[in-house]
Amino acid sequence: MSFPLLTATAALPAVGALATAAVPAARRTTAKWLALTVSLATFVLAAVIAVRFEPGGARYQLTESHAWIKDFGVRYELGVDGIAVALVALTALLIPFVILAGWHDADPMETGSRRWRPTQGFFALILAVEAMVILSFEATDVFVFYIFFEAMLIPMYFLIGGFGDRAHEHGEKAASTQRSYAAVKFLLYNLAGGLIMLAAVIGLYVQAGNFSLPEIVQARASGSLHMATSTERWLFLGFFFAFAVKAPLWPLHTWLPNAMGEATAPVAVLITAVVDKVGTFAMLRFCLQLFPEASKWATPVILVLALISIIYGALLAVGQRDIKRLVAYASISHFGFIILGIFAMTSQGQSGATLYMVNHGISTAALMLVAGFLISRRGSRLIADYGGVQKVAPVLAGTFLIGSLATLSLPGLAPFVSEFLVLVGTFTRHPAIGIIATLGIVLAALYTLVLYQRTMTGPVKAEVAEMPDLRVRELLVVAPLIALLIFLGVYPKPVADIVNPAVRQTMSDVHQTDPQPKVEAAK
Amino acid sequence: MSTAAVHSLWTTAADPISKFQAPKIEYGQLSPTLIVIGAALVGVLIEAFVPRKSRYYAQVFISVVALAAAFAAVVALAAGGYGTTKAHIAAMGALAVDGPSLFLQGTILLAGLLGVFTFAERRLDPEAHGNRVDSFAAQAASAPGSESEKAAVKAGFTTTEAFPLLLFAVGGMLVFPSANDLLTLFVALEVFSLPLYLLCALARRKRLMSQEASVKYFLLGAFASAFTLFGIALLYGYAGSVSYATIAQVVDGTVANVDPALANTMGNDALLLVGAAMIVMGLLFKVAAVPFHMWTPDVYQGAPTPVTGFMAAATKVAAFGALLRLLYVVLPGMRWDWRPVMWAVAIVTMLGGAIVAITQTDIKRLLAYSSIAHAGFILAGVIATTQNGVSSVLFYLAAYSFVTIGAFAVVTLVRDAGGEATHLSKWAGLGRRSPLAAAVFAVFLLAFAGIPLTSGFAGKFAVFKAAAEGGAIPLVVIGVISSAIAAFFYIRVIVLMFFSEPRPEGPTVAVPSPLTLTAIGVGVAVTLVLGVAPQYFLDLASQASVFVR
Amino acid sequence: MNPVNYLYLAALLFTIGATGVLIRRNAIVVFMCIELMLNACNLAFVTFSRMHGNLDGQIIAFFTMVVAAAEVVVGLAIIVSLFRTRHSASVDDASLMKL
Amino acid sequence: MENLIALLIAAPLLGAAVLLCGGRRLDAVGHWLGTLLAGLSFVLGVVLFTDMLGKAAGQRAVTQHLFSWIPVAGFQADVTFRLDQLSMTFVLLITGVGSLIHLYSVGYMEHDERRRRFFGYLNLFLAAMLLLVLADNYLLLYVGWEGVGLASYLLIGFWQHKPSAATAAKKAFLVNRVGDMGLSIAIMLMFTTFGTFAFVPVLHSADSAGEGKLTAIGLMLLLAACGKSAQVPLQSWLGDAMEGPTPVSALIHAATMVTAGVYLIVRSGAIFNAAPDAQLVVTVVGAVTLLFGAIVGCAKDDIKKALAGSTMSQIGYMVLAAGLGPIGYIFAIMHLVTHGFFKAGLFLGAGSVMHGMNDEVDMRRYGGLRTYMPVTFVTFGLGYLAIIGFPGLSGFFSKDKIIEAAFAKGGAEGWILGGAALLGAAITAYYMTRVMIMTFFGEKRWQPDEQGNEPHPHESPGVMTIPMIVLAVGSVFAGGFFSIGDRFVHWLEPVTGHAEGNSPVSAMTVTVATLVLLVVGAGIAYAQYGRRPVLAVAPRGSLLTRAARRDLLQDDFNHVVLVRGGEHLTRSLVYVDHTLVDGVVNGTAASVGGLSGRLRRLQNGFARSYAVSMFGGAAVLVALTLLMRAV
Repeated sequence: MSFPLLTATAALPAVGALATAAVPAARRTTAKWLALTVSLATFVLAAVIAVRFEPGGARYQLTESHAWIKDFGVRYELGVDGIAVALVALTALLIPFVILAGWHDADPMETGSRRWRPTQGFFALILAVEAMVILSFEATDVFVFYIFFEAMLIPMYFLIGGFGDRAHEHGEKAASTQRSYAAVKFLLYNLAGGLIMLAAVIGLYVQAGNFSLPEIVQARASGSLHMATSTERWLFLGFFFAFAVKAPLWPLHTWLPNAMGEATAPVAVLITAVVDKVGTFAMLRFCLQLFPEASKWATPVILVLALISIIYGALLAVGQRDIKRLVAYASISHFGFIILGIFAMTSQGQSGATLYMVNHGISTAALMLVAGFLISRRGSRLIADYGGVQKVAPVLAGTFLIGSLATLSLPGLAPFVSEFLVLVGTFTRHPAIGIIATLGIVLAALYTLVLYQRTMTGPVKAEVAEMPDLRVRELLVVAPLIALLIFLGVYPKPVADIVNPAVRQTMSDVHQTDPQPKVEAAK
Repeated sequence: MSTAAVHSLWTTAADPISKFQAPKIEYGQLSPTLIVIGAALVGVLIEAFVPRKSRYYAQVFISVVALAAAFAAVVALAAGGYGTTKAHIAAMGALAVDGPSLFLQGTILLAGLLGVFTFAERRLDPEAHGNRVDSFAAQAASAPGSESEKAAVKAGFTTTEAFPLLLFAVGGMLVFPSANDLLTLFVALEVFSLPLYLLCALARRKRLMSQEASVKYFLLGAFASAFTLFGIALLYGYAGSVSYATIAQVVDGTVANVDPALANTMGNDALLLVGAAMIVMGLLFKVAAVPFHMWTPDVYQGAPTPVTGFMAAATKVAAFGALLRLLYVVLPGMRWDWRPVMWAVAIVTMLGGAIVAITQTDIKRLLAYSSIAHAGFILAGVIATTQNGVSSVLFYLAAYSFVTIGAFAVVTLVRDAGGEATHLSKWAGLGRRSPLAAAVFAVFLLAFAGIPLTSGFAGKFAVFKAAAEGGAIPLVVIGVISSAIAAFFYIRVIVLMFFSEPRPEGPTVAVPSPLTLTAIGVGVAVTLVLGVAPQYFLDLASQASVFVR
Repeated sequence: MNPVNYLYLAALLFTIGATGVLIRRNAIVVFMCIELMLNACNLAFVTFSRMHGNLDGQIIAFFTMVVAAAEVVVGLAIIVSLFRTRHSASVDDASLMKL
Repeated sequence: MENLIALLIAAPLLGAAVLLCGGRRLDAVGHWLGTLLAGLSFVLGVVLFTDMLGKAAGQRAVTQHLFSWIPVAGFQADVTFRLDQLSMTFVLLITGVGSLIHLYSVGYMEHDERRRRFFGYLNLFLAAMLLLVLADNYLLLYVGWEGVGLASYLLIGFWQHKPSAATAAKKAFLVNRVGDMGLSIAIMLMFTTFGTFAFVPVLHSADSAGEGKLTAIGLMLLLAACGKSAQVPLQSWLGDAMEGPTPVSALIHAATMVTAGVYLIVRSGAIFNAAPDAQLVVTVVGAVTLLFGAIVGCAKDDIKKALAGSTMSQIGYMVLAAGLGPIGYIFAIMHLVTHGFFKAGLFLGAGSVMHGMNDEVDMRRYGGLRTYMPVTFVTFGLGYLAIIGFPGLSGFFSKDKIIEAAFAKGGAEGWILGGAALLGAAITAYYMTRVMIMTFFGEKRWQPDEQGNEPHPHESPGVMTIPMIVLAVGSVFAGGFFSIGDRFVHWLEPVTGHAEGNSPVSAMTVTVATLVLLVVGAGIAYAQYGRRPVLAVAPRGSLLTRAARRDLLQDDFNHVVLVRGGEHLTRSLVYVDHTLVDGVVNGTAASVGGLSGRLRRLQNGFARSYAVSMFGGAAVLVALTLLMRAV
């Protein structure tokens, strides 16, 4: 029984959350530093996982398994494959930046009772989310995954509904109503998805008698567990629905713009860069592995939906007047790419999709956090309220530009690698879809550059004339992310090497092989 | 005619009276019930002889001791194997001592104990004329606002009868799920109903509503029990006996000696079906299943909140226990007749409760409708007709009762000038005013909503799983849909508490005595423990899931 | 005479009682209707007891009477206190709580 | 030796990094640092060039493998550089002209407080452009391809406070993105066809793939080329791109970046050779563009826009040549190089003029400048003679060859293309003469501007004139140097291959015809602008003129169809998302709520109605139970 590394990685932030929440009301700064330290320590653990993980080795490594709820056939089973490692690392990496970026977002505005501790709550909730997300990445037991997949909604819900932008163009009253609407919408969408999934989870239990992913996959492969085609399809739909809400996939996406628009930028990053990844990750891990046949059956529809998400999200991003909502729709478009890559059923597509999850996390974090700094300065989310910022705050504008360029996946920056892999992977199997999806890169250029032009260039607006440039703390948030974007754009090999074996496994689970080139090229 | 003949016109020779043999009663195995009833009687005596000042303490003491002792007895019996191996039918076939009855009795006793704590709370209401007062009327007999009431308040009267009444109710509830013949069932039903009717009428504030609740509950309850009784009559007519075992045999057609009369009635299925339906209806009334639920919101709202909490928890447990035994022991033979009906009831109950709850504006009514919806979920487990079904229902009941008592206990804390502030609008911003109370209540709401890591989720999962294994997949789907609907209004309350601005004249959260704190604390603890590590209790439930017959 | 007729009578009485509950306003009358239903049950018990030739039904009838008596005690207490508050025994007046 | 290749790129990349991240403390020396690194890269280029000359023609191509870039199952993209004669030609052109323009910018941007950043961008551009021409696979080329796009975006929009500049920059990037789409699709097609997208394997096994596939690939590559090289239909951005500082126009939008399309086509020659249909389309695009650009050039009064039109047209020539296949490739590149010299020279001249005229760009406000800025006049004049193809100057050689090759394509196509090329030559002579006369001859027409300060035309400082002189030299002699003994042909033949076309008309006839048309064009221009005074305000002009002033309405078309249409589309989609997609969900919620409200009314507070429901319920229960038994 070696040291339970995976559990520790999740337990640390969980404990940290409790500790942070327990910090007395007056000691706000202590809570912040505590949370930051914990998140950094968690990152160290995640790094250890990444190091200890052997790409060539067993499919699930660092596994832990303990009896939990015998009657439900549930075991506390953890284990990571390459994909999980990448995403755990991403999560642990982003949280410190989220905390640092949200340093002042939760300083109490109104005086509640002396026991009212918004700041402590804010950071505790962030850590709680981290713990649950990490566990859902690590769980190899469907039930364990489901529990944390659902439970993470609650802290997220409080983060969205409880903490908004400092100043709001419609005033605080309207802001709080919009916030709680967004929060409720987020929760109900995802809860509905989760409950539908619950039915499927129960159905799976009735079929398989236990929840252990490896066992079920093995049993299905060996034929000892047979499912009727219709059953498998229903179960698949039950699972996929929940993940499609989370991801989000058109037409289940409408909660995302509200949530990201109303939440503070760090929380928005938490939603789109971390929490939503669980959805796409789960498609890759659970939908494909548990229900290979049904996945193939559903592929055409899903590909079309993903395609719609790509184009639709991009077009709506063009039409937005609110910076954060714009980023939200951009994310919808990107999630379309990820899902496209997953269900293209080619190793390029799936490796690309996994890389895409990581890169999209980083790039969106960069763009959204800078946007948050911008908004916190001017107190408005409306694009029209800005102009000429580049002249007064060149560094801010520069980082914002790099974030935008990453969003339009400029070659040399990380997202390009993943996006191109996804496109190639799709193209090799479905040329038409691949070509239409390529339109997305033009639209991406359109909405990002329009955003940059309207906010940063042109004559300086009076309201932004006094705007200060990035502070040290903010630079500390943005600079590493940008460095990472460039590094992973130039040298993605480390991540790719971790991911590839897992993808190969998944491909074999769904009995798929890459289409081979027509001509054997002269080497 | 001869004199003898004439004599014989108005007299006849009686048979010599045969020897009357005394019934054999296993006092040890009935000890929980006996203890509670005995304590109740003592309580009555206390009302008669103990001076007014010290009654309260005496009553609380007696009740707590009795309930604790009874619980200890239950544990002892269970440990003694009466739940599993030595399970048998006691008291000449009147009462079953087996797993389900012991499990449910234990649950009821704990619920009763927490109920006593909330009953005994005297820190919430401001002192009247220097006397600490609980949530019961000073003098139930005196009309609201009348001189006599004022006098009673001034004199510092309190209705300490509440405690014996609670004990009587608990006593009835203990018998109810273990009743093994229809007569005992009926008597137990009345024994625990009548005290509840009274308790509902005892509120200190808003007495009009309290009395109205009481009268509604009483009339409808009596109406329902009349139906039950008629059902019993028909079933008796069908089987010629009220003992579960015999009826079951007759239903299965495995009865040993069939005399012509029995053969005649056995042929008549209408008796069986109509009778069974009417009895079941009486029980569905108690568990507040649609369409027999309409008393629930009014009574829950009007009754004193501690009573509501106790009632909501314990009554459901007892009634579902009785329902399980009836369906699993008496009527398994006609499973194919009642399952579809129960399907229909479960569906309308789940959906009806969830949907109507959406537009509620009073927290107590909201919880009432939520309890209706939960009755629907539990019914889904009842329908499974498997051992898993039984154990899941037992588990769900245990989990649910603690959440309920805890939730209502929190409701008693939120007060303004007019007593408890139950209107939802007054709860706005509670999370800002007193985060702790709001957080605790949020935990209970999340448990009601069945969010993972709370007991509510474990219970819901167990029940749905059992139903699915029983082949009731559609029921499960409808169940998850209605729990999605239900989630909406639980979330609404949370939004209200945390995300909306507090009102200036909003209510405050009173600081309760350790009694209520215990009730709430136990509630939270059980909610989380059963949510995170339910295995032990699931084992308990599954061990206790075999009926003796 | 065929005992089944007594059953019909019992059913009839029960129905009359139930109808009374549904249509009468005065709480006392409603309550009496319920008592009527209980007694209908008693009649049924006794009849069945006669048909099956065992005494259970007649015993149960006694139990029912006791229970009914207890119900009267509780019921009247409640109804009277309601009457003293509202100076009316109409069930429909007691409708503060609704929706 | 080949390990130096990476340094070619590294030098300017380092410069860009240092200058952009360095902050204000570098303002003092930034421009010199940038120039230095550009020069260093040029020196390296020369070193490698000499080394290459040392080798036999066959062994000249060298590669340098840096590291594996994207390793995914079946998909191998490496960072590998390939330096052969073709890329070497570009390296020298890019670094050479680039260094000169760096030098020029030192003077030109002297008064701009953001000069450091300007040089950072210039270095970034050099790095990206070198990556483009040095990559040994299409994906890496794609990186450079978009990299230069980014640099051009940054530089066009360098004066961001001007909305026009910001818009132009965005437009340039977007139109290029459309082209890039073509390139990425081409790469995907290659991957599915050959399983790789590295030059050597793809090009060597090209003809073993089906012609259909190759045509598709070719057309996609052409689309990319159109975007980058401002060919019809994606030409609209080049005119607006003149918003950028003049050195940028000279380097990026005249000498180097816009010619990347030609490079791409020539580099992919093997594919086009096997796909004649694609080739035909290429030639047509080239021909159309050379006329289109020329016509636009005639109508513009803005000197830079006139030159931009001319650039478009000249690149049209190159594309036309490249479309002709082996007979044209080398001349395309040759014209590219010579054009690099004289067009850069012309732009720098124009910049020098603007520099002296308070950034006035309207030629109608010039006139008689030859006396005020002699050096500029001479260098510009030489560039002028070169571009119109005055015998002996470089333009003469390169353009002539292209026209011959066009005829050599043979058949009707040959005649049409050749005719177009000839006509183009005439128009070129016309509009360039027009520019020349309006700027340097006639009487001065400038007036004080709004602020009322009279421009005082003066010669530019040395840092600006020296590059102009060097380029002028190049534009005079390069052509001859290349052509004597077909040096250039032999130089490139190993890479591109070469074929002598048999033209229906003799080379002599072509040359004569060209010269005649040249004189005609120049004569007309002289008649119009030299004989009678030039109006200070543009006359309304003929319909064609007015259309040409508006880029032949092509922009308006874009605006109406794409921009307006797009706006309507997005606006309606936003509406749909809000009302339909969201509406369905909210509608469901609302309907459940309504149902709840209605059901709630059943709870009317009357105990008797409750009893009714119970009674009914009981009845239903009984009925159902009986029913169940019945069925």
